[in-house]
Amino acid sequence: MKYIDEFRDQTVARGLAEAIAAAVEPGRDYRLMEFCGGHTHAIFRYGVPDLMPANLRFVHGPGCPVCVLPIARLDQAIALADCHRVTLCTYGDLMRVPASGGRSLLTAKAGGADVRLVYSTQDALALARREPERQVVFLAIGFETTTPPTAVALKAARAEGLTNFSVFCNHVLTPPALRAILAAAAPDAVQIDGILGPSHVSTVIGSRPYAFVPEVFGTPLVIAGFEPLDVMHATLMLVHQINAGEHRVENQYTRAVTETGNAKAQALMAEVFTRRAEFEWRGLGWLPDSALAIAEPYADLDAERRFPVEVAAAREVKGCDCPSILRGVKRPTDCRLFGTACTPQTPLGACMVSSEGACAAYWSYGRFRAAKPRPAAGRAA
Amino acid sequence: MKYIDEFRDQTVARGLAEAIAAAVEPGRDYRLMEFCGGHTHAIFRYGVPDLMPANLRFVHGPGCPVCVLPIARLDQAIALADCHRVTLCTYGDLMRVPASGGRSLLTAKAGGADVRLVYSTQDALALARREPERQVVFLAIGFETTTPPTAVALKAARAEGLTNFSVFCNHVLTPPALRAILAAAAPDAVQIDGILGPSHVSTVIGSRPYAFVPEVFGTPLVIAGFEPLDVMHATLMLVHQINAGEHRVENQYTRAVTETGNAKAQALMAEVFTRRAEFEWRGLGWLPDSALAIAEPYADLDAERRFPVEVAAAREVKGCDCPSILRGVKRPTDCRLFGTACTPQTPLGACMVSSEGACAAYWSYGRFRAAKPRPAAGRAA
Amino acid sequence: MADAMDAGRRFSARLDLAGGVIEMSHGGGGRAMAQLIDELFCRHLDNPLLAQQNDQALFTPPPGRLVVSTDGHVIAPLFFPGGDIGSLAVHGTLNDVAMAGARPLYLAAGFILEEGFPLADLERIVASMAAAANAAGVPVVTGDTKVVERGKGDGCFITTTGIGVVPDGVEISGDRARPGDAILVSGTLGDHGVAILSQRESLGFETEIGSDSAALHGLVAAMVEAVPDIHCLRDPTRGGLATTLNELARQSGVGMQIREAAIPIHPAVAAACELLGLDALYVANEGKLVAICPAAQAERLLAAMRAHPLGAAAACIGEVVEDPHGFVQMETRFGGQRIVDWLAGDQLPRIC
Amino acid sequence: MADAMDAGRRFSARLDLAGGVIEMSHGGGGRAMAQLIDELFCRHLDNPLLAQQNDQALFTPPPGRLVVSTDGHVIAPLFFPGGDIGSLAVHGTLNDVAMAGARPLYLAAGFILEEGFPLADLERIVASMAAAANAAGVPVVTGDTKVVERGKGDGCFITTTGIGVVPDGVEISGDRARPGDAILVSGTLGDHGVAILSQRESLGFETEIGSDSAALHGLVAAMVEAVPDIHCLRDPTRGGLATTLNELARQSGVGMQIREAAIPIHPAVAAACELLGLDALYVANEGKLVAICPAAQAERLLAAMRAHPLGAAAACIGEVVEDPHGFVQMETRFGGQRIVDWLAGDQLPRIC
Amino acid sequence: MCLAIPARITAIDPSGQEATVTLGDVAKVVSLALVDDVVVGDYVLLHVGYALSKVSAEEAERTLALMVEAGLMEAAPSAAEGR
Amino acid sequence: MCLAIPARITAIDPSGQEATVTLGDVAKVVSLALVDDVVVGDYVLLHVGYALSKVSAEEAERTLALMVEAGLMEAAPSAAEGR
Ligand code: SF4
Ligand code: SF4
Ligand SMILES: [Mg+2]
Ligand SMILES: [Mg+2]
Ligand SMILES: [Mg+2]
Ligand SMILES: [Mg+2]
Ligand SMILES: [Mg+2]
Ligand SMILES: [Mg+2]
Ligand SMILES: [Mg+2]
Ligand SMILES: [Mg+2]
Ligand SMILES: [Mg+2]
Ligand SMILES: [Mg+2]
Repeated sequence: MKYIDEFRDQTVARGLAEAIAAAVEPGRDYRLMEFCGGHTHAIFRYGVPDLMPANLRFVHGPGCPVCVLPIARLDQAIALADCHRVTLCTYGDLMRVPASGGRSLLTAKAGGADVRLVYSTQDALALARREPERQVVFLAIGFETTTPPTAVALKAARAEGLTNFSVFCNHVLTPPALRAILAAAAPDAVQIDGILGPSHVSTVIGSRPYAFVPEVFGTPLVIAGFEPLDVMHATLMLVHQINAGEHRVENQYTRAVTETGNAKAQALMAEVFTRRAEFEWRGLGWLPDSALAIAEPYADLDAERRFPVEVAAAREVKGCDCPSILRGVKRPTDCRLFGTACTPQTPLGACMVSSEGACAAYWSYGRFRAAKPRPAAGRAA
Repeated sequence: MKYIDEFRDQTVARGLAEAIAAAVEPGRDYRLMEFCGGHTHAIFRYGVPDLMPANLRFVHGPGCPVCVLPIARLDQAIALADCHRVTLCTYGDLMRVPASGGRSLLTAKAGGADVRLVYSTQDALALARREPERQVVFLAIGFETTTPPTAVALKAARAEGLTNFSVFCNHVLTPPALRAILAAAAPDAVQIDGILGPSHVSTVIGSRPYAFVPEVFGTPLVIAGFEPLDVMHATLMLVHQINAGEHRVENQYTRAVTETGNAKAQALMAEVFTRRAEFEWRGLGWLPDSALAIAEPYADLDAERRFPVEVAAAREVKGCDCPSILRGVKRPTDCRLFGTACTPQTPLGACMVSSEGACAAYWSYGRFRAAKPRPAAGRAA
Repeated sequence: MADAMDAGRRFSARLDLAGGVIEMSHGGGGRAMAQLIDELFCRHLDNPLLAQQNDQALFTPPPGRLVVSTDGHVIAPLFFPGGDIGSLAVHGTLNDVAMAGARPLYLAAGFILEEGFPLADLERIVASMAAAANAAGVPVVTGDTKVVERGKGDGCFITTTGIGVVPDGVEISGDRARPGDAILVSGTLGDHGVAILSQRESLGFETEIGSDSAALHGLVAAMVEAVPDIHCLRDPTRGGLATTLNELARQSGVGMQIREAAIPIHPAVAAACELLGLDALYVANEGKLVAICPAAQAERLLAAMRAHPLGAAAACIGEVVEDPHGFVQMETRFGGQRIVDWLAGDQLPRIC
Repeated sequence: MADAMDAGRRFSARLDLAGGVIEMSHGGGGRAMAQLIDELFCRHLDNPLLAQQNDQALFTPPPGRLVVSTDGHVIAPLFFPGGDIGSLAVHGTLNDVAMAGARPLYLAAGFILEEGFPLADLERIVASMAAAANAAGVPVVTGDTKVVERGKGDGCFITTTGIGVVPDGVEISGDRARPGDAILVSGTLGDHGVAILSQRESLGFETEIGSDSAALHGLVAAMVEAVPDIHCLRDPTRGGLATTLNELARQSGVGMQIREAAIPIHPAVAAACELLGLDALYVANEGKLVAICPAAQAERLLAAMRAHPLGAAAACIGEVVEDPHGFVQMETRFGGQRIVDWLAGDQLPRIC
Repeated sequence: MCLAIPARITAIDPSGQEATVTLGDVAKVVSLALVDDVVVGDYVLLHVGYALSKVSAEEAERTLALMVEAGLMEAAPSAAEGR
Repeated sequence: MCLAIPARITAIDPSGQEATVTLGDVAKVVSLALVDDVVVGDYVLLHVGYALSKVSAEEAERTLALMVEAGLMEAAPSAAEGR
């Protein structure tokens, strides 16, 4: 597969691993935060840590939209399906996420709610057209990558005059989260030496919005693709910046990311959405200007207004270290629930619910590292 | 079971059989029409013909409401369920009756129509209360026995203000059918020497409405219960009248039938229903004043008005001898489709569709009589 | 923490058997399914062959001819007076095995579960299945679980398959009825069907009748020992006695003549049938059998049946006759004669 | 007319196989059911044991140990590239029997049909089942049919049970994997699951991949002849290779180390998995097996597999290792190391 | 269709609108909307969930007696001997 | 969640709103609502049924070359020998 296989090549990986090993300065620690869950997933799935020198480690960031969706919003979605008997459409990633009271979209579905998995906002629209007697609500989540497709669906519903389609909007924005992580004060502060910047989010927003990272916080950032070679290549670029004491925004993922991003997608988002004053992020709390709501001209397609629901305040599971993990302060294995009460089958916290969450990726792909001594050289045979 | 077992007693039956055998005059034929399907069923199920002398035979009448429902009405009911997506409730007897195009309520249900079997009009009402989002239509059929329960349901629906309940009314009246049989001119005329009059119908209407039978047609009539001893007892009473050249209305079923019947039930029917100018009877054609429609004050609960449907004219199966059988002119075995193309599993005509139809009763219980010599004495060992 | 790292030996949280429901993942082949099998199926049905946890059970059969039989169970409601789908799935298949005169050896069970089905109900069913299998001395040695989306099933379907061994000298088959043979039944007819119907809210009647659901292989063993030359055995389940007799008449190319007065029917069953306009001869049984044997052996067989608790009300109800038409005829209690025909349509839906 | 009077030997009108649908009466035990069995099931699946028309099949097994296995099949859609639920129900169960190293002897089949299911579809399924059984040389000797109301099923479910005989000297079981043993697979992985997914309209992708659904007992016979000391055999169906290896590791109390680069995966399967975000190691197969044998026999076994048409793409993908944690680990194609864990949740619903 | 079964009233609902009847050991709730003046112990004809009319015990006795009498009185002498 | 896959455009719907893309041998119809000026032969990033952006062939080549070069240039001598 073109543009995929080349970026998973073992020989090139070995070369990059050797280059990184050669580049890192002994006695210095390199703590690189990969912002995106896509990076986290790639790192574990391909076993990238095994190819890294001992003094370089990846710190997992909050860039998994499933992980950061607050429980209360999920409770609200379930209440929508339960109380208003709507057909709730959403991406598969969200199905198993635990809501309050041991529920999830999956248990709601098993209990009789009409919850359907879709692969595209187009499917949700098609469903609304096909079953005009049902109210179809698209439960929208995601960063700037997934937001434009929601905008397209809203515009189409408006153009077609579909009266049984609406969107429950939970879209969030990447830069504010990045800012929150970097701005956190002690004891929540973690030393981040460099950042692997978002991959597909950046195809939409471009590289420019990250300028504040080096400018305000003095931290280097390299936008990196999601293939494992991209991660390694960007890692090497960060090591070079760190060694040189520089802090710039660099773009490793030039084959898809430009400085200004996708203007058409940006225009769509600007038309259909508006910024919320603040929004809750699971693990990060309430962040200002960090999420989108449906703009006034589309208010009638806003499921929050069409189907008002009241939900009780939600509580995080006691003992879950997600807030610290999402800030990079702790590792999954630091949590005493990890692998005992909390596993991908019975997730308790945000980081275990999605395969892109740090705890889940660590559990599913990497927990052998804690269970037995790490292979000697940290390199492939 | 009191009032049941006593009327099925074999010893008493033997006595009555002997009394009938002794009473019949040799060389004279006794052709007794049992009007009701309930009689037909009892006669075959208990093997009554085996207990009768050779010169007495039962002629099966049109008194099976399932048999006489015209195909077009059934087509209309199916169209109701199909086109208006209503929930059609009806008694189990109707489910297998063949409509046009090889369809039936059962195949309509198998094909996705919402057809439900109920045991009482109360069940249909309960369904309408339980599922307010569905339009529940009770497909009402039957003689004066089954009509009062429909009247009760209509009154209840009105009293409760149920807006999702209505009735598709096919109730028919016994006396006009009786009159039609007796009034038929040659070649459709059959010599009937006496009539076993309706059992449970008469508990409602009383014995008085049959006065025209002896008065106008000179035919004796004995109202008979549905238990086999009742049939035999009434048979003996008819033989006595015939022998004496008398023609009166007698009441064998005095334990449940009075001269005036059930006044409360009659009043209910008079309030809720009105007579149709004419109505089609399968096998008998259009008979004047022979059926009920829903009266004006209840017009809004009339499914025929609420859900108008158009159906094509229905055709009877070619070769089916039902019209002659329902008039008593032919016997089931005279039909060349009997047992070949037409069986209870694949009924083609009215008389095969209900277990109370003459062809079905004959097929299911009695066809051994045509297949092998009749037992010598015609009596139980 | 090392324990927590184990790949699969234990599960982080036990199944929520009290409040949990079946989810699609319980049939997905992953950890949720492994847990369901471990904590529910294997725990209740525990036996060495099942514990092999292979996709098949291995055993060495005793010498002789074997029989195999399979039956799906789709009864509604799942729980009823006298049993549930779990015990029924054991009895229903054991009986089909036993009707060859065989001693049942092993059972296999395939579950098809509907998303949303309460785990508490499933556990009750599996526990009942285990109790029935234990009582019968026939272990469930292998199984399978599938989950279908809500609305694509009806809670729980169970298909069981049984294997048994036939004693030497026993030759029981539906085509062996011969004119002159006696027709026996092991007890009252129609109990199961009426018990199920009494649970249908829409019918709205109450009775003390429970299902007769029972494993008949013990009775069959006693019968075969007393009269090895039994010609036919069959359990009159769906379609009742009438259907079974018609099947046997068809297979053997004979007629049957039975006497209504000789057929044992519980008064409450007779009453329920009157009420509903049903004929008890067509109503299902799950713990009764029909036996056909040479007339000369009938008394001996009847005595053996009556000596067994499950055959205490056994009766001889008629005889096989020559009849090119293959009619099953009955002398009515009233003294007349009628056919007891095949059922047209279905008298009672979903009773087994 | 005398013919018309027959009690049950023929039916007044043939089943309408072109336009008819399943009605409740087809499961009611009456004449409609007898007709369905005669004119559809028996006609296609014709064999002497089934023709006995008893509720069980009687046979004399060859000497030796037997295995029994049962599997429900609830696949949606019922017809898919490379097969249908009928052929799948044969292959799926034959393979579970074969995975004991056994030669399959007989099949039993239980159908659960939904009211309204087209008879034409049912006939297509039964014909396909018959063809698969014939090709495999394993007759369907007994069966059962139940009908559930519309909305209580999903067209057609089939539970099949297979019986087979294990050659002397063969001891194959999931608990026999030992550190040092070689792990082999018989061909490309994930074909079945991807073929099924390509039929889901909602996924909207097209591929030429068909299901690999096949009966593997011929391949197994060749393997057992070449290497009688095979330790484990299993068909990686639901949950795919990953699940099978985790099961075997758990049963045997060992770990596994496999090499991603050695695992055969068809490029179109790899592409579909990329597109859908799936991992091919968790995708179902219906014509593949995993074999574990002593390292010294691995070359010999691999040669025997490759000599068989169903094992042409066989490969050795890793080895059993000692590991108290029971991990299945994989050296990635990329050069790193990862766990191949149990599936959490279900990756693909209703694929078998 | 016109099936109706005699059943005994064992309890009447306080509303007077419903009664419990038994047939053998089988109990069922039925509507009394079509009959007046029934009391516990009465037999009624039960039809599609409704009590359709009362069953007169005296008339039942009388009918049975007539039937028996007919058999005794009217049977031919030869047949009577056969009994 | 942000999964996106490079796929090749093999056909564009006359409306210009949809295209067929292939990945390996797998074909899929995707929406073009978020991209302008794509032609058959272009590679696009496919995300939840939408083409999200074009993939630049030149940039991909350049990046790969940089990666390979980095491995060759910067690896420690000992490691390089090991290759
Ligand atoms: S292991 Fe579970 S509980 Fe612990 S931090 Fe991760 S998600 Fe939270
Ligand atoms: S046998 Fe069938 S076709 Fe012939 S008269 Fe009777 S119902 Fe009509
Ligand atoms: Mg069976
Ligand atoms: Mg059975
Ligand atoms: Mg049986
Ligand atoms: Mg299985
Ligand atoms: Mg259901
Ligand atoms: Mg199996
Ligand atoms: Mg299988
Ligand atoms: Mg298997
Ligand atoms: Mg069966
Ligand atoms: Mg369905």
